[in-house]
Amino acid sequence: MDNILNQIGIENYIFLSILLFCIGVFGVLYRRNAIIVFMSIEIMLNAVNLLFVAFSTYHQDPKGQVFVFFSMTVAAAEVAVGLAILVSVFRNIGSVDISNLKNLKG
Amino acid sequence: MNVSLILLILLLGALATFLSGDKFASKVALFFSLVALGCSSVLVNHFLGGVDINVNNPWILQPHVSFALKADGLSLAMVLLTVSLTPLIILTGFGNHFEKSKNFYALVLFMAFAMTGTFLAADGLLYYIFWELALIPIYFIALIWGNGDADERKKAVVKFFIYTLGGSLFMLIAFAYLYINAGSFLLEDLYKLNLTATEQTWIFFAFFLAYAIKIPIIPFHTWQAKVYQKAPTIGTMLLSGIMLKMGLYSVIRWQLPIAPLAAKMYMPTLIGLSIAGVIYGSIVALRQKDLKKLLAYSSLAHVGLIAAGCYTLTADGLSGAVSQMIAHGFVIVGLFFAAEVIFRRFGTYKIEDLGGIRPQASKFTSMFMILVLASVALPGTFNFVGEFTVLYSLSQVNIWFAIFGGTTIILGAYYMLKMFQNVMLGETNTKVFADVTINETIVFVILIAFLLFYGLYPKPIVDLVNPSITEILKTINR
Amino acid sequence: MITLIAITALGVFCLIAEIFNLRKALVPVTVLGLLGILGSTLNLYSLGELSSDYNTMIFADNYAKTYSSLFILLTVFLVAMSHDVYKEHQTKISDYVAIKVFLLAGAVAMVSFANLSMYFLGIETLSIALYTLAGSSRLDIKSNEAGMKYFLMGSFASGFILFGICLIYGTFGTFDLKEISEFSGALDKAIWFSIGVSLITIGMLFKIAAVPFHFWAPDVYEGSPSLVTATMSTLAKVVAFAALYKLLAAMNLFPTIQFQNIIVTVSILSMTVGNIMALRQENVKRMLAFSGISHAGFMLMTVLSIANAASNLCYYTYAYALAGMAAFAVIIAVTKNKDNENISHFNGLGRSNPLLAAVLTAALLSMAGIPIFAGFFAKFNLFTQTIQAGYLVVVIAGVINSIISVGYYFKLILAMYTKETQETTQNIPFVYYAVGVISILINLVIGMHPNVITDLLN
Amino acid sequence: MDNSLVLLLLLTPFVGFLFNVFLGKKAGKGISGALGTLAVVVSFAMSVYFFMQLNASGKPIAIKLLDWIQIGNLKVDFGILLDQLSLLWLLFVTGIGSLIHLYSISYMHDDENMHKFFAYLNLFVFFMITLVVGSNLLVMFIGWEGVGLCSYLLIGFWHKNQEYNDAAKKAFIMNRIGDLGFLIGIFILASLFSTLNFVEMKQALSAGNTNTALYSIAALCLFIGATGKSAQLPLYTWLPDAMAGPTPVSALIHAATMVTAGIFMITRMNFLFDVTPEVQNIIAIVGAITALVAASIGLFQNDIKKVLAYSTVSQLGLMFLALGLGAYNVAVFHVITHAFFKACLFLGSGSVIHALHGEQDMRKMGGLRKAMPITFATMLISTLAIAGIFPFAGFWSKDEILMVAFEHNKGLWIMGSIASIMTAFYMFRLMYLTFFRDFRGTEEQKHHLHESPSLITWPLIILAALATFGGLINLPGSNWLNHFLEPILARKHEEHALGSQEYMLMGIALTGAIIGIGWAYSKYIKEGFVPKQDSEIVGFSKTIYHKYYVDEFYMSLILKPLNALSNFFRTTLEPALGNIVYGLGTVANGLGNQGKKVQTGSIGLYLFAFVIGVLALVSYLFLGQ
Repeated sequence: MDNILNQIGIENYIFLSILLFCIGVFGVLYRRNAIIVFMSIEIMLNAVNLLFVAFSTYHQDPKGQVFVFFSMTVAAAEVAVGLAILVSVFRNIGSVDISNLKNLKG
Repeated sequence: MNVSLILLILLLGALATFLSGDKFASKVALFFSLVALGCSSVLVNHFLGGVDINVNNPWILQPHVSFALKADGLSLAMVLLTVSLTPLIILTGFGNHFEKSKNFYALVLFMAFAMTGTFLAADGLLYYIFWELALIPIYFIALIWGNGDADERKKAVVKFFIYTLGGSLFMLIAFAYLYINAGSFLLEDLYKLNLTATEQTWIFFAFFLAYAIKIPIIPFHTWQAKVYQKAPTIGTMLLSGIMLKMGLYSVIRWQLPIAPLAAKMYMPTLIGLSIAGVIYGSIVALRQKDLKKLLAYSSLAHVGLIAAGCYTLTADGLSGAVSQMIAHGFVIVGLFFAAEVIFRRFGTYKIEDLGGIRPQASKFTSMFMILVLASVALPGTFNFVGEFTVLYSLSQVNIWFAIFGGTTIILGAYYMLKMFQNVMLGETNTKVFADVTINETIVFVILIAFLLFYGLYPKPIVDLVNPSITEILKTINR
Repeated sequence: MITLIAITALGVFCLIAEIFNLRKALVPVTVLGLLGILGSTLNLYSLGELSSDYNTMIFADNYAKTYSSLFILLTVFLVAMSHDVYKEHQTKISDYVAIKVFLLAGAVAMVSFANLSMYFLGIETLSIALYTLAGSSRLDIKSNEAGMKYFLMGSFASGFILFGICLIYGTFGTFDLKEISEFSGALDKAIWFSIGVSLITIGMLFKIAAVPFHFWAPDVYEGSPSLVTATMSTLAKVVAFAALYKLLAAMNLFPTIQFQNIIVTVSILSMTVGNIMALRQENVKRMLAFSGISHAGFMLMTVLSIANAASNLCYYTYAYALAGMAAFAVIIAVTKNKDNENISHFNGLGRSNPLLAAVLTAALLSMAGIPIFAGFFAKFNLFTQTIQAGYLVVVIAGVINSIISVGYYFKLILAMYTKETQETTQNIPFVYYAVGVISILINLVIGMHPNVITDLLN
Repeated sequence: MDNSLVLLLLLTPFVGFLFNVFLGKKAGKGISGALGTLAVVVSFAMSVYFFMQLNASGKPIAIKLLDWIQIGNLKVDFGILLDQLSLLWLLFVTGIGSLIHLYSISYMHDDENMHKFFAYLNLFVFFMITLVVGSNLLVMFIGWEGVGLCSYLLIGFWHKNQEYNDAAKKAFIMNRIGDLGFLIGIFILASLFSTLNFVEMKQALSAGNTNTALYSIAALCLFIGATGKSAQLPLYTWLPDAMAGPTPVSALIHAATMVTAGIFMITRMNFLFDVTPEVQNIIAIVGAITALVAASIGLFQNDIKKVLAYSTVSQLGLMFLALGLGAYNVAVFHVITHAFFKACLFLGSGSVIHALHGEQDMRKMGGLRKAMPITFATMLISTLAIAGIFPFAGFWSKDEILMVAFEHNKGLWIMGSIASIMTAFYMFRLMYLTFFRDFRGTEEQKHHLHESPSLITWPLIILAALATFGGLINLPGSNWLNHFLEPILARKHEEHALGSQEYMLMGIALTGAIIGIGWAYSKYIKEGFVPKQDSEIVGFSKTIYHKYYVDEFYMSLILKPLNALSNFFRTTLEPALGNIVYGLGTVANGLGNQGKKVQTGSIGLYLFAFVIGVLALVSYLFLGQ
């Protein structure tokens, strides 16, 4: 493990994560379908998870990996709540397009 | 026995009035205000006898704020002004019917409480708190019990509130700055501060903004006329009789001694501005069509002169300003009451609808006339003593100040007599004007007696005030 | 620590109570339980017990205790009002109450964390609970929309926070706050660390609704059920701020000039945008949302003198939260059966219900910073401290904003006292009076004796 | 003893005032008038008593009643100074005052507010006494303003008529313009001397003569005060309008007493004016011009009281001429004789007006000689006196003024002489139009023509007698008045030996007067000329008839711009200033409205803003490094 990191360099992991994170961000910004937005957020979180694992290896420290479990749990809970809200939105307005949600403004 | 007793009485009075129910509210309020007056007189006696009546208790440790009340001659004079006008003002309300009068009179007493506190506070933050507290009751008094169109009234009152609050917030910053430098809000500690001229200038103008709006000095006066017009007359009396003296008092007590270098530097400008207010107020008053607005502008002119006296930084100017503050307090309350007496009978403040009252009400005419004459500072009234002293002090600074300031005696006579002529004289009015009632007479007579007595024998007031003014001047010239 | 465990236990109890059909007793018992926890938390002061360290996850210092007390107090009020608010949803009341209690657990975790993972868990517990609550009015489109917006943006922000935590971890290899604090005290820090802190800060700026991360707040506040809005506006905002302050204080990042400039800019922007936007709002909740944005700007001033502003911030949060709670108690009471929360519903309240009107007036005066209410000292201390730190510009902006803010606070007061009501008076349950009056009384007491609060921290 | 008697002298009229104000209505007209008169008579008696005492002892009486104002080291008290000057003034103020009070009992008998009339008159006497006996400038100023107030009250006595009220207001305000000058003068003197007491100032001035420039300014300011009160150019226009008041008021206040206050004050302050010759020159010139201008306006007036009013202004101008030339005693002499004959003239005209039920236009009079013989006789005597016919009082005093003028400046003498000729002309014009030829009024008036009751005629007779013999107090040769006034004058007045030059001047003056009379006789008796209606007057005489349009001039130069300015301030500037404050609010509200458009409700936008915020923040923080 140590080797791999040394060979590739921690910076590259960071850049990869940032890249993934940015893809997620763009997904959130660009897409209007709520489900896809959820997925994009998941990509953001998972990008971070990846980085956690990389850092964990880099520092030879298990806490980072433990944190990933926390983070995954939390993400799961979040998505559960999010989907629940989405369902009730869908029931009420019959669409999952977030650009329809413009009643509250001004 | 110390001065906090007055505050306590007024606060308790407000509470008792609130609890007493609408029927007895006015009487309870009157009772408490009279008790406060009695208490103040006793305290003044103690003070003159050399008894220590000051209070200084620690209040907040962080920031270091004390519940410090200091009663010197100047403060006591202003307190006396407040507590002697309050019962009169309450008495004037006996002829009116106020809805929810318990709230109304409780607010009046509460306002008296806050104003008394302002005059007594010797700790910057305490002073500021009282200063702001005084604003809230008058806001509600004007808003709820005011007259005229509700929307316009609202606009005027809210403007007044925001405007004055805005000004005071800058004063608050100044206090914050002073606190950082002095580590205390106590007046004596602030007096001891050695600030650079630049710092003083900033602080001076932060204070000035607060006071210029409150007093008001042009061009910060735009809230005044409308609010005076729209507020119920009791509110107008409180505002013009006492509250605007808070600003003038504060100039003497806080602004000048804390930032004396700046005061000296900007003295001519400030006097000029104040005197411009005198002339401007007088000229605007000339063509007013509303009685209360006219009186408001007359008040603008008079306080301009007082402010000019304050900014001369001379013993004469300050002492004259204080005399004039007291005199103006009494006379303007009387004049507004006269307006109210007319309003009770004719239901209007419009000058063009009035006239021809004199043949129907000779008692009222005489008393109104005396008040008008006092307001134009006829010798023999207390106003003359004040105005003469102020003008004299101005002439010591620069004779032109006295000449331009002195135009008030011409213009003042012009608009006041014109108003009197249009309101009172002329062919008998077709509407019936009943002469003053007993209650109304009592108020007028007390006011007039006061003005005439101290006009001929101002010594007690001057002797009370002068030592503290000397002290303050020492601080200014430190 | 006992606080956190007790709160969680209480939350579990709420859920169980539903199973055993103890709905009637639910609210009283929860309130009593919370009061008991409050007592024990306060008791910790007298014991002088500083820390109970669970593998350095939790560090219950005075900071944590003081804020925890406030949170518990606020939750007591919220739970107390729940009973009446959810009267028509009897079957779900335990869920709602339980979520609030769990939310409190998250809040307590956010101020007593000693480890970034605890912090993350706290913030997520709080957020997820709030998402749920925001969307809790299932059939109401506005509530759905609010929940959706809050959820999307909230989890988006969570991503940034997580990234920030990750970068900090990557720099120092630890989540422990104490260690991070020590490491970050060193002169040369990796840029990743700074970026990490910035990202966390951004996430928290989102939570406190500071400009330009504030857009969600008005919409979500307006759409959510009023009680939830009350939670967000009082509890959630204060929690986020306490956590942000604690983090930044630990991170030793502050001395850089750029960072200060950012804070100054965000602070001034938040105050100004919040106040100016609030001026033209007709919906009271929306107005208070913008007012909350401007208060966030004020509170950000404490960050400028982070070394010694803890007590000022704490005082400000107490003042703000209590005034907000009182205001919301009145708002909930008045707009209970109405479609919206327009100002017009408050017309003539001064006549029809003087007590509620007085409470609301007092609350607004406190928010506007009029003495003797706590809001005055809060602002004053803030100003003093900030001038001392040398940021006169911010203070002047603050003053100007205070002036503007009076404009809209007084709009509501004017409506209460000068407009005629068209609506018939309704019976208002005692609990709203109680919550409003008690909050305002506490506000007044700490306004007259600020040291009650500031001493708690020292 | 003296103290209480002085107080008696001072306060009796005030007591009379209080009585009439509070009880006058209940007491009824008779008692009200009688007590009002009695109050003044008591003061007169006291004045006589003190006058005797002073004559015997030669020592002035100075009393300090109580402290009043203390400003720094300037202490002002209520002090009373009874010296030659004040006693002289007191004598004729209270003396003529008593007569006029007496006269008013009958004259005002039909007025429902008679008690008020007496109250005001008493108050006036009180203030006039205060003015005269004050031992310092500020006490004098109390009286000075007080008499102005009473003048205001009495001019506007018939307050239902707004024109009268306008006149009253005008009088007060014109006076106040002067008062400002007076005050400024007081300020300068106070800062120079640290005292306002006359005796102390005099001593201080004689001790050191350092700052002449300031003295001059102070003297000039005091003179401005005097021009207001004594109706000199440019502030004289209020006096003719003041004739709106009841005729006894015109007699007492606007002829005999109050308007001479300026002369009194300057005489009081003679020590100051003596060291400021340039101010004296101004006074003399102003006085001469006033005399001339007012006399010329008098030529064309048709209102009987207006003629008298302009004649008063003109005579006051002559007095100022004398003051300006340093001949204070001469001015005082003329004040006294003028008080006698002018009071008589006014009261006489009042008697005429009374008989004609309020008619004041001379074009509607005529032929009253037979119906009102006593009035006619007394008025004729007074007219002869004012015209300067030997041996009536006016001859002596006016002649002295002209003599002094001749000595100093021939130009001034010519102006004074022309004014005198004009005076003789218009006064006899008045007499001819009023008393000679045929009655030109209505038939009904003609029926009711009658001589006035004795309460009116007796004062007339007494005054006429005084107008005849008043000259005795300062006949050339005996010069009693000059000697009497010597102690109060700083500079000694040189005696006129009656030489040929003096006799020649007397002759010229007398001739001039006779020319004036003859001119009037030929025009109004021989030709029977009656002045034209207002609309028919054209040319230069129209200008003069309209008083050179001075009122209109003031109106358009000062009053109208002032009012326009006021209107501008009220309607434009005030709202504009207010709108600046409102404007800030409007701007904030407008921004709020714009801001609402940004808050579109779109999550996409919100997220976009979020990301932009992040980018901005991060790039600011880290890209620079």
